[in-house]
Amino acid sequence: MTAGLELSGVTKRFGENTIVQGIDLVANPGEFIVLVGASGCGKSTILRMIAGLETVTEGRIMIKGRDVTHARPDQRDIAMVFQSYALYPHMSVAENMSFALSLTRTSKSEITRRVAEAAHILGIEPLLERKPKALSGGQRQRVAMGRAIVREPSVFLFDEPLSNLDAKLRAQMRVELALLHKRLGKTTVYVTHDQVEAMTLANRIVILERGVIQQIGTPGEVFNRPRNLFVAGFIGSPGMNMFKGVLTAADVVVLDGSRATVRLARPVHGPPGAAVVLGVRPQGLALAEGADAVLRMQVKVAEYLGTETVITGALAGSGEAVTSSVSGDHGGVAGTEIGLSIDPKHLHVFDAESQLNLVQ
Amino acid sequence: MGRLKEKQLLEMSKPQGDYDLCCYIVMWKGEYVAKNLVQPLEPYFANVALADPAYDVKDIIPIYYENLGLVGGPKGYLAGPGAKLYGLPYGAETSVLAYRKDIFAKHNLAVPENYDDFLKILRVIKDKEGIGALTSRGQAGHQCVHAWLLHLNPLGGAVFDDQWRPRFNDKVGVQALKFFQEVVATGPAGIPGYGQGEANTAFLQGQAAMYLDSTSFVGLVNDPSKSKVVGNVGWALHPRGVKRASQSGGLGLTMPKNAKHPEAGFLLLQWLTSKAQDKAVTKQGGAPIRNSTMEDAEVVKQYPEFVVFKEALKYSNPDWRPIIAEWDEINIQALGVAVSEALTGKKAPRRR
Amino acid sequence: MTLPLAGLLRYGALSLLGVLCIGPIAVMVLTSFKTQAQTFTTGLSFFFLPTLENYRDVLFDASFGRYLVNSLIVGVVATLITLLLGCMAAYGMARFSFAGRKALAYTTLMLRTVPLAVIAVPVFMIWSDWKLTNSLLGLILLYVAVNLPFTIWLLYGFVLQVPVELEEAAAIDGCRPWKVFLRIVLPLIRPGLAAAAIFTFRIAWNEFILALVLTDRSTRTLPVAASLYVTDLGVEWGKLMALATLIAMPPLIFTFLAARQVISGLTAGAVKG
Amino acid sequence: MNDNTRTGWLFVAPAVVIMLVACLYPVLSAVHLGFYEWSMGTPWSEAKWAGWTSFQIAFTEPSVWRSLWTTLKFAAVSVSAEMVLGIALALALESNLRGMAFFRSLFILPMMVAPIAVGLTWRYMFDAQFGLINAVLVALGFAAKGWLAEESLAFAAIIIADIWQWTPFVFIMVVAGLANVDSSVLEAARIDGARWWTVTTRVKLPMIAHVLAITLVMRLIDAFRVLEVIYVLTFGGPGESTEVLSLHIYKTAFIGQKLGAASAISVLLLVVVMVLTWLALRMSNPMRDNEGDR
Repeated sequence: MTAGLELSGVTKRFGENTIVQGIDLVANPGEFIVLVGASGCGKSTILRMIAGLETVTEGRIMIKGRDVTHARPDQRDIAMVFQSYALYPHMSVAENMSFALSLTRTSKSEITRRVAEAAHILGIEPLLERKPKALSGGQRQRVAMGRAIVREPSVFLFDEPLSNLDAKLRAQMRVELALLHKRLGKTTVYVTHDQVEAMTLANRIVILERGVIQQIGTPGEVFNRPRNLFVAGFIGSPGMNMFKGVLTAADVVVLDGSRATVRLARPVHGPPGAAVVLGVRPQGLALAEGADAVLRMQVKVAEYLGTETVITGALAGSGEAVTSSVSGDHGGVAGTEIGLSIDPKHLHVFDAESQLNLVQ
Repeated sequence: MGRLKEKQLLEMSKPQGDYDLCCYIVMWKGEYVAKNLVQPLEPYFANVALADPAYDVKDIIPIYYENLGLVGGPKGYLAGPGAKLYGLPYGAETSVLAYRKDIFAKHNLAVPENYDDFLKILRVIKDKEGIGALTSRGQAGHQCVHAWLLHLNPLGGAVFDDQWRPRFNDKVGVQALKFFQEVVATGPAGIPGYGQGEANTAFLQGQAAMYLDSTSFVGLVNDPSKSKVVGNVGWALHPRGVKRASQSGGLGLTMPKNAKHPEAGFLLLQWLTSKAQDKAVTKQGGAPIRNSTMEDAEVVKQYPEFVVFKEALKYSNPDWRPIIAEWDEINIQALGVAVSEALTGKKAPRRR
Repeated sequence: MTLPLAGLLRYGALSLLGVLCIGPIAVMVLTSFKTQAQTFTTGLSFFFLPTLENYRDVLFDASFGRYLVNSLIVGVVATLITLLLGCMAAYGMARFSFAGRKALAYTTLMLRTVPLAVIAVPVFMIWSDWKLTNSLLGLILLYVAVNLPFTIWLLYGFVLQVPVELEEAAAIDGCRPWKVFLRIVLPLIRPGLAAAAIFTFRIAWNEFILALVLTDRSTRTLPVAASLYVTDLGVEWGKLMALATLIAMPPLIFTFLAARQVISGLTAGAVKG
Repeated sequence: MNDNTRTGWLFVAPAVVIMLVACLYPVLSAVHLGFYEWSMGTPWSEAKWAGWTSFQIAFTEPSVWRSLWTTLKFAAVSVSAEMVLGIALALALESNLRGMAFFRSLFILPMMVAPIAVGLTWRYMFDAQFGLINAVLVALGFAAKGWLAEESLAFAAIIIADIWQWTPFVFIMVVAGLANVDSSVLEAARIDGARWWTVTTRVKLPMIAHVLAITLVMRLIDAFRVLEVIYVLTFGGPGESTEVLSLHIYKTAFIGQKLGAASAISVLLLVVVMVLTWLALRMSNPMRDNEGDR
């Protein structure tokens, strides 16, 4: 089976600056790929290279088995939704949606049919005659998607399409996007810095830093088996706790500072005595007293979020920051000290030097 | 008018120009000939195929003929051995004094006969009637030099002496300038900014009792749509200084060297300056160039002042200004600035 | 917050300014309806029996029609060409990086400042050589050249304000650069085009020093005709003002109609700096 | 965004060709002509190579320096008056009054009037006998003046005409600049206890400094180029009191007919204007690079 989209060794350099370094990525037909990373990690540049808006310094891009590395954007069989939507202000919604088709001399009736269909899917039929200026943010977003849909491309490209919407609308559009993808079944590359979008929408997530892929995997994989410290810290909210320690045995870590001993669920691949970083998701730290309380923290803030409370504080002994997420209303008081137990299932051990996950 | 010349010079400097005939102001003739831009007319008059046998050259008022047409000769711009005809007058003029008969009668004043009376009457009119005595051109450049020359010549001065040494700043030059200053002081307000148009207007609108300008002014004075003083204007000779003299100048017609159709140009020139045409133009308010027109009974009946004008022509001086090639530059950029500055009081007139 | 009195004062001041701005224009227009005698009454005479005589004299002058047509041809054609070339160049300079782009930008800005008196003489020489004197084409070429720097400068600012994403979207939709320019950029910089059009037209229609040097009887434009009338008519203020009014009106009307665009065009470059 | 050199050049090429041929070439020719002695009305073949003499003569000629001085005086007086008036009016009237758009439409009209019409109209209004200005002066109890007949008054006259035509330009630029100032900054200043004068001088004006700079430079450049209005209004007189450099060049070329000398003086004017422009570009380059946008 031909891949929907294939990037091999794709590199982008501006003079001395390498923006994107040797990206290899194969998207299966119909797959929803999300590129995440902090701003400046090169995710947008990769997307723009796929779109043909940016030249490729090295490497090759294939769409449905066709080499499009040097093809013009319109010859790549792609459609793109921009962060700013990039709707043509001087054209009506219908004109915006049909612009690409009108350039390819598609018949009038075919254009009308496809625009109507896309408008129906997106529920924007009443807006067709309006100008973009007369639309709300959410409506513009839909029109931008409609413009992509009518082209019936092989690959959809999304460049942070939801970032200009308010939180509520963003959640709603996220669901709609997922449904839309299910319905159209097209290969999709989606760029975002929002890990919630990444986790909810993606078949596979690509995590980037400084133009290099850190990990590719399903949402479950990147959450539960982060390949390295960066991924572990990037994915999950609130972020993973990181404590410096030493591997004293294959399944024992002694933390620096607090001298607490943590027993792991399974032995890890590391020489005893190695400096490690112990990663614990906040969900893995529960309130405990007595012997179960492996760690003690000085509470600074307790944020009650309805179903859970996020407690932030400093680890006794080392002063390292700790975040714990406990269900219900904890009612924690700043300044008090509490004990925390560690759930071994949520433990990750990273080599302090290579930063790689030692659990795998 | 300055602009006309700029355009003409540009045109005539091209290998082939667009003008077959061009109109020039007397001051430019020396320069045009020196720059080899215009052609002598004799060959055309000698060409029987072109020349009209009835065309009477001798009938053209001789002063005008010399002043506007001849270049060469001992002095360069006057008649004499070597002088050649490069153009013919068309709209030529001489200076006369226009005055308001009603105002002069009201205060029982005599029309000034000489410069002493002239000087005295300026103040008298200003004081008694309360309007400007004498209107005059005065704008920087050609206009104020023109007005200053009007007084310089009768008072016995000249721009250059016989050895081409400048003498415009001698005692007489200063005297003429002082007279001019008195004209400004007693005249309608703003003379140092007056072009010919403004100077005319002041007299036509009744803001001044006298106007020492040219015969060509008569058409405007008698036009009721432009003149408030119709019927109240008398004409007299240019007052006598150390001698009786009057200006000569105006316009002429000439043929550019680079004319495309010189023959056609000559035929037009000949027709425009013919007797019949001269009379017709004069009756329309133009300025005559021919004695036959000046003496024509019909014309004199229409313009009784022609009697005075004919008298003025006797004293008309073709050597009013030195029409050498450099005259226009001296006129506008040297004298024109100096006289203007004297009028506005920036510099006092003094001998050098 | 604003007190009614302060508001009134502001309106009063604005109105006074308006009167001062319009005053001389009004004097020009009013005088053009006065007879020769009325122009010499007094400066403060605003009530008089208007006459159309001046306009009749000016409009039915044998050559006026020709001068008007010349002016229209020169003004309109020069404006159209300037706009076309100017917006192309502005787009090219704003959106493409190419060798010499910087030098070009500086040269363009420098040319914007050249006093016309400086080029009058050489232009006459060069145009004579190329047989372009006394032709409307020669004048049009010159007006295009002297207007291009300002037009490019003005439109450059407008092009920069077009979001790049729009052009990228169009490229994905299948537009080649030329089409992106025509279908997306041009419609979006229309206010800038309107402003540039008015500024260009204003120069091409009003200019008279170069036109004086480069035209003859048959190709003369209105301002040149007017400058010659100044001597021919002496101080027939009525006629002069009728002529001045006729010359001044077209740019004034366009400007007033498109005031918003003109102001945004005027201020865009500076304010967004 | 696009590093397609060829396409870029295709877009700019037509304009570049025309500007080179009909603007830059004449400018360079003017410099070239400065090295010749050539009189108008004579064919170019009679022009004589004169080396630097035209420049030497031009720069030692008192009238050149006088007209340069006149130009500087004109630019300094008119532009500073326009700036002060324009800024003051803009500050006093900037608030978002209803109908401001209408007034602004009125204010841009003067600068659109053909220079020849401006010159003629003001010449009529300054007429010593029949002009509106004197009529107003007399009505107010002052003496009538010979506006165009006295050196200082004529100079005042060309300044007044220029102020009339161009103060609205400054006004509009400053109002546009002020409209772009973030009002929360002004509110913050007011909360910090600054009064109107302090807000204006310490916050508002500094925040639109670049607008003021560009406006000033644009006005200065135009003031140095001024020709047509003065040509019609006074033609440089009386004396040489209003003869600005542009007009002096024109007269030297077309009346004095010294084309070489005129070109040499042109170079002087060109240098003055270019220096101004260079200063302007240092302050704010309107065609700044758009690189680094991404």
